[in-house]
Amino acid sequence: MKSRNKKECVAMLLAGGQGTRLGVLTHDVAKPAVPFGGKYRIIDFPLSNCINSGIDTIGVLTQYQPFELNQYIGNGQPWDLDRLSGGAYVLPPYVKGKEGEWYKGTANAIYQNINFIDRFNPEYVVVLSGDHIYKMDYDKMLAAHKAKGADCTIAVIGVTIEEASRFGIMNTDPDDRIFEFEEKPKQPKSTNASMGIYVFTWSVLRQYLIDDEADPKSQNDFGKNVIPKMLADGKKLYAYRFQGYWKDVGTISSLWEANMDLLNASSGLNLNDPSWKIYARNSAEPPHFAAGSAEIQNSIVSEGAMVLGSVKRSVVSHSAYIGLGAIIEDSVILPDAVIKAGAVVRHAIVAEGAVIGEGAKIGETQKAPVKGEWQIAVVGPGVKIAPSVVVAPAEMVKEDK
Amino acid sequence: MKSRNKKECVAMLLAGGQGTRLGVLTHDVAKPAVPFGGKYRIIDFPLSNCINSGIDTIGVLTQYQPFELNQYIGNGQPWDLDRLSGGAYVLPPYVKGKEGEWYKGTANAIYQNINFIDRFNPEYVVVLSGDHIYKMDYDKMLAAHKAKGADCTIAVIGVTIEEASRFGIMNTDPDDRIFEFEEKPKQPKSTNASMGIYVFTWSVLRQYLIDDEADPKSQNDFGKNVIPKMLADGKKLYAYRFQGYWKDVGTISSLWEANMDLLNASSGLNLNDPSWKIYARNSAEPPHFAAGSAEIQNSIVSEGAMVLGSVKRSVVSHSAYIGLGAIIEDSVILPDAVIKAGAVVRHAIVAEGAVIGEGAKIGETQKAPVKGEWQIAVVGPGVKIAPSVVVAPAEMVKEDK
Amino acid sequence: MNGVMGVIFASDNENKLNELTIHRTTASLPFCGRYRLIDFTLSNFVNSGITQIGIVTRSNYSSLMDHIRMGRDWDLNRKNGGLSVFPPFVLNSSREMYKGKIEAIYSIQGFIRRSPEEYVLLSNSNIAMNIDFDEVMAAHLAAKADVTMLVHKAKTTTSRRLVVETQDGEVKDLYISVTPSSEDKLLGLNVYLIKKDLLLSLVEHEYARGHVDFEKDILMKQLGSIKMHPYLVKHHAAIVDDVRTYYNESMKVLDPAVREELFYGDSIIYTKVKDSVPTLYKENACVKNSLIADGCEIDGLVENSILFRGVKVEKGAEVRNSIIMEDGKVMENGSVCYAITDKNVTVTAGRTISGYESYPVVIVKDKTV
Amino acid sequence: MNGVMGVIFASDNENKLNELTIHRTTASLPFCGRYRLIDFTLSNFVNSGITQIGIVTRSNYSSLMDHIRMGRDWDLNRKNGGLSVFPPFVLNSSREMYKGKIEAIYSIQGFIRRSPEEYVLLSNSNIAMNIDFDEVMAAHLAAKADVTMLVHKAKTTTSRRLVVETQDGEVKDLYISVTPSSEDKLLGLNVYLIKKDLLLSLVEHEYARGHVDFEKDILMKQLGSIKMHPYLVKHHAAIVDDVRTYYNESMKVLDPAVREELFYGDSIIYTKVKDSVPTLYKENACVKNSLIADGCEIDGLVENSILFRGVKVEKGAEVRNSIIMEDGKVMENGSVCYAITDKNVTVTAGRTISGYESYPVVIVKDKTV
Repeated sequence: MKSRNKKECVAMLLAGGQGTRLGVLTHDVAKPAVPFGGKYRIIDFPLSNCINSGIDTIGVLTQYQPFELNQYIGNGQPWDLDRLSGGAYVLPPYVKGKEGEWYKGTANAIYQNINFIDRFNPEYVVVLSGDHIYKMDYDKMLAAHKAKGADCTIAVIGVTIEEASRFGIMNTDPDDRIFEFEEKPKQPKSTNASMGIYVFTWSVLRQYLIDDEADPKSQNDFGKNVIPKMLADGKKLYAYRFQGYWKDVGTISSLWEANMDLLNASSGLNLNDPSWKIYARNSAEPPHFAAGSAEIQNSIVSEGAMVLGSVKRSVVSHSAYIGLGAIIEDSVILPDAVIKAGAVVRHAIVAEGAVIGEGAKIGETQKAPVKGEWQIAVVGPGVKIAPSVVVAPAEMVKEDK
Repeated sequence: MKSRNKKECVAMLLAGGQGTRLGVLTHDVAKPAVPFGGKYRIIDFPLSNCINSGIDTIGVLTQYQPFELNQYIGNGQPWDLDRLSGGAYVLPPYVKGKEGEWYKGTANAIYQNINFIDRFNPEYVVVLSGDHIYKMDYDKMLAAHKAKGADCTIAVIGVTIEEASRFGIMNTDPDDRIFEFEEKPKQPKSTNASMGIYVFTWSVLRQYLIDDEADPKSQNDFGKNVIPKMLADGKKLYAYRFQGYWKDVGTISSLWEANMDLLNASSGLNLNDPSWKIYARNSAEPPHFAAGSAEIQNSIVSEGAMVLGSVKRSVVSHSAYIGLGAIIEDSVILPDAVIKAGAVVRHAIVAEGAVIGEGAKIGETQKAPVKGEWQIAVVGPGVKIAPSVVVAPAEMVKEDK
Repeated sequence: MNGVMGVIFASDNENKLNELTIHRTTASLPFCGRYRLIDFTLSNFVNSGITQIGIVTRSNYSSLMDHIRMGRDWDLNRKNGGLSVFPPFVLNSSREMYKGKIEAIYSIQGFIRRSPEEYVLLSNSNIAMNIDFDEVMAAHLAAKADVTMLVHKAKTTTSRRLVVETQDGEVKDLYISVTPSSEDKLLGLNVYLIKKDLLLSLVEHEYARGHVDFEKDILMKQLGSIKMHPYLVKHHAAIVDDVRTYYNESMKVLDPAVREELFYGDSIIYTKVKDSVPTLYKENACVKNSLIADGCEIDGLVENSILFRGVKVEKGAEVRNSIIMEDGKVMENGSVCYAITDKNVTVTAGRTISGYESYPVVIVKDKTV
Repeated sequence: MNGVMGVIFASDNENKLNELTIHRTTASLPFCGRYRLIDFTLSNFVNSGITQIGIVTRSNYSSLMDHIRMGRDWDLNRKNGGLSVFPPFVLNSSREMYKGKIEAIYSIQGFIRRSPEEYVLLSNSNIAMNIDFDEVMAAHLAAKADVTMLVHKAKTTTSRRLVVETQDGEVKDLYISVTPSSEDKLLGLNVYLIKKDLLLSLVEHEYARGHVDFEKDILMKQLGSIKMHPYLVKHHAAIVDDVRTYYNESMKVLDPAVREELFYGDSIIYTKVKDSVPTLYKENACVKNSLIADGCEIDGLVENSILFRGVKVEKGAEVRNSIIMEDGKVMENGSVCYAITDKNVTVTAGRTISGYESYPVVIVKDKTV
């Protein structure tokens, strides 16, 4: 008689720390809960990729107050993760022994949850990051892992040789076996950048995690410790080449760029794909309304929004309000934000529930955009900007102003 | 526009510590996960009471490794708790600030989860214990709380004056307003014992928890600190009188007794009640089988069990096996336990997956039972007892023998 | 509202909706860009705590089954209660379709009887409103009524409507009107709250005598013998019973005040979640006074219109005063005016569809013009 | 098995099950104390990763709808795929019931075509077995077959069975047998794996010519033109097609070896969870060689029998060689022998029901004897 809880593959999603590089956007929420693309949150991408790849058991490792993610994920229904066994579990570091400790590094985060993984007795564990926007079939990567008889398979994406020194680079033999891993090399030998997506044979990883934890000198990090150790031991590590859109949205400018990529068919980021839907918790709002005074071009607008003003090259999220005569350009307006009449918002991110007063001016209101020199202003969640106040380009507003 | 996450009432289930009085039964699992009554676990009772009372948002506070409870509760489907918003959340003490800390007391456990409760913006919070067997409509208690305009309502059950000194006793005026609370009084003034079930007006409790936490002398316990403080402040505390079966199953003998109460219609514990079903995660087993050699009387037997021997006055849980010629009397056989041919089990609890070897003798094998003098032997989860080994009455076996 | 169960009649008046209900019941008629009509009734029920719900179908109910699945999107996938869908047969094994509401109720009397609730809320599915049934119940109890019937103030038209005349807060007279009135009257919304036992005994009595029409054979006949209380719905309530009312009621939703009442009232209106992407406005988009669902791609002109999910309006195309249902496509320089195009209609490049405000043209499902 | 969708025919052969299928389809026939026949096929599908499943009903399908709800108990409440139940009409708006499997498949061709899967598994619902369809697919690919048909070794009886004659591992001949054989033959289990495109083109071709019988008009006709591979099911497989086989196949499950193969094989067999309490044995209980579901109360004698959920056997009552379905009641000193009592049958005090092994008596639902 077989075990009734067994899963072939469990995914562990490293939802990261407080995401300090995203500033006010992650002041109250974990990075994966940051809104994206009008109706999504970042975590919708790995969760949707998992279920679309046939993986229905996911541990979400978060350092942060788990309540927001707990509530957003809920019973997992929006992602079809409300399964009889399995589903999505939020796993903050919990108290054990005397007190418990923060996740010291990526490897330690998985180490602290060995018992969770063992309950499903999986053969493979997929380790994912919580701050990337991409669509990927992990099942194909798993198939490659099995076909090679690998201990670890690492997804890589081709970057330019100039970019390569900003990434972890995998140097491989012609069969894609990794013989060397270099973290941000000055003289990169190849352009295979690690995407932070790993498939491990669980029995192998499990032992490495235990050994790594026992090593007082280790930083308990996959890239810095576990992968180099496995390479040194002659384990079979393979690169899995990914083609397609992939972007780390760990900074304000990359988050803004990824939103802009949605407006541009040639960016490669196409979410309107029935064969690979990205799911999100639905806000139960009526369709959006474009008033008689609205002007909207080259933009995306989501449900429940109300547009009376002008919107160009921008993302207007669900339940946002753009008042009469307001001008929104090259900006991302997050859910429930209110832009009052006559306000001007350019090159900015206006966070959830922020209120921009009448006639206020947010961000670059003069110059035309020059690629690579964008400076994105950010108005934090719930922040109220008084009428006619000016927020400078690249300014990050934490408090009412 | 109203808040879409609001819940009128949220339940917080104090799933307790490691339940040391239950010995080996709680060595690997939290007390609420201990099996009961052939197919249930203790936590099925408060969870089922909640959903039957219309409360669909429940925080389960456990000190212990959360994985087993996490997996048992899963998406909440067996209890109809797989709701679009709300559901059952396992909340272990998590790391915050520098390190995080154990729940110091019952009040501190709720205190540490104020953010969780606030997310649902409830008017009332029901605080429950995780080690009681009973059926109760919390909605009626909530209605009484509202009708009295109470700050706190405490469920009480009538006990005999002799028993009263073992309980927290509520002394009330004729309107059921509590004027005094005595913990285990030597000279009880009344027989209203607290059942450990509280309804609080959340805004009131929230402030008391914050004040209690700030008090370095407090033990952060509801019974010892919060309730006496509320009484001293003249807050409106009312007793809610409960009629019906209620039993604390925090000890081996009370757990055994509660199981035996299922066999006795006059005990008042009737689970076969279509209007108040107790739900449990289903084991997906075929019906149980009574072989040609089976003798079963005055017992309950659950799905997937296989009975070849003799079972009297006992509870045989799902997927248990009772071999040819084995004799089971006045005992509780937990799921997946195997009693091999010719073994004798009397006045015992045989835990999950334990194996009793051929001809072994467990528990009281001589004397007839005398009420009040039962001595229950316990064989721990997964423990293997070799053929013909004798386990004495009241012995607790932790390891193979 | 633990004591109330709901019964929804999925099909009513559908003859008059002709082309729009060829492939579906009234209940599953698309409405307001992303909803089906039944979403309003289901959501009002769920938001008022009514979770034991039977839906009686009549015919063409595949699209309804597909829409509601087992109610997961309304949180109705429950162990106790939840949704029960009844096929359109009189009694279980027969193949005869039920003829009127009395027969429909009679055919599911077992379900009604077995349910633990004391009260039944009966509702047609051709109503869009946002209402708290807790208040209806409170009014019912306060009035010590036997039946509470929901009414609103409106003018009669040529549609068949139940006119409710009251005196001292009680129903004095009931009759059917098919002639337009110049002033507002109290018109029935076909929603009734009644005790289960009373309902079943009335239905049994009339059914045994061959009667099938709930309004005529029960309500009108019982005038004076049972106490009927009219409950006035003050917020917007839309009744859809023919193509003209469908068009007019849809267009009313372009008014922000009406939308406020329909969508931001007591109930959250749920619908089947389709996980569409947000709508993309392209270079040449020009959209005015329109309600636009997710998943659209717009590169043309849209004015005073409602676009359902997944609609494409190409460059140079124009959509005016129209309703374009799911996956509709207006190709380059195509033009649609005063029209209702059903799901998946394509207007090829340069073609024009044009009706009149008083007589909007309807293009049936899957057609290419 | 992401590339395979399933189609289950809920009704087949039900004429011969007479009293047992008056109120239900074959698919929802109670079996083995807590299951319905369709549980086995559904569970095998789900356990093999087949989650896009269409069920074609024919009539009396209320009990089936009630049983499967939206598939939550089988983990089939999914956004993509999951369960689709098709009403018994030919095409959408007609009221004609489909006549044979070809017509049934033709009537849901849209659903089959739209599903993203490449293969279709067709199955009747009158089969109880435990099988891993991954292995069937592997065999299908290895054999480069066009159709793989599941077969088992058994003797023919007077039941209508498809006999499969093979040569070199391929199907050589197919014919229907209704006469008992003395030796084992390969008999078809009415489960077929076939590419979607091939299935649809065969069905379209035959349906256009008025043919409706899948076995006769497609399989037998295509012998020699398409490659048919027999897949031998070695574990226990029960086919229920009349009252006698229902009784015999039920009794076989009292054998622990058969139970092992049916319930502890590759698939977990799921069913609708009813949250019954465990069974209570009272003072005078004496139960031998019987399969007892949860929720029973036994104070009498039960021998060589199967009790479904919620059955009561009172003091002095005797149940022998019988099948007592849900909520049956044998009152004091009542006696039941060689009988099948349908749901909610009461045998009043002192009454006796007795049939013969070769001809078990059937008591219809809700009867009091």
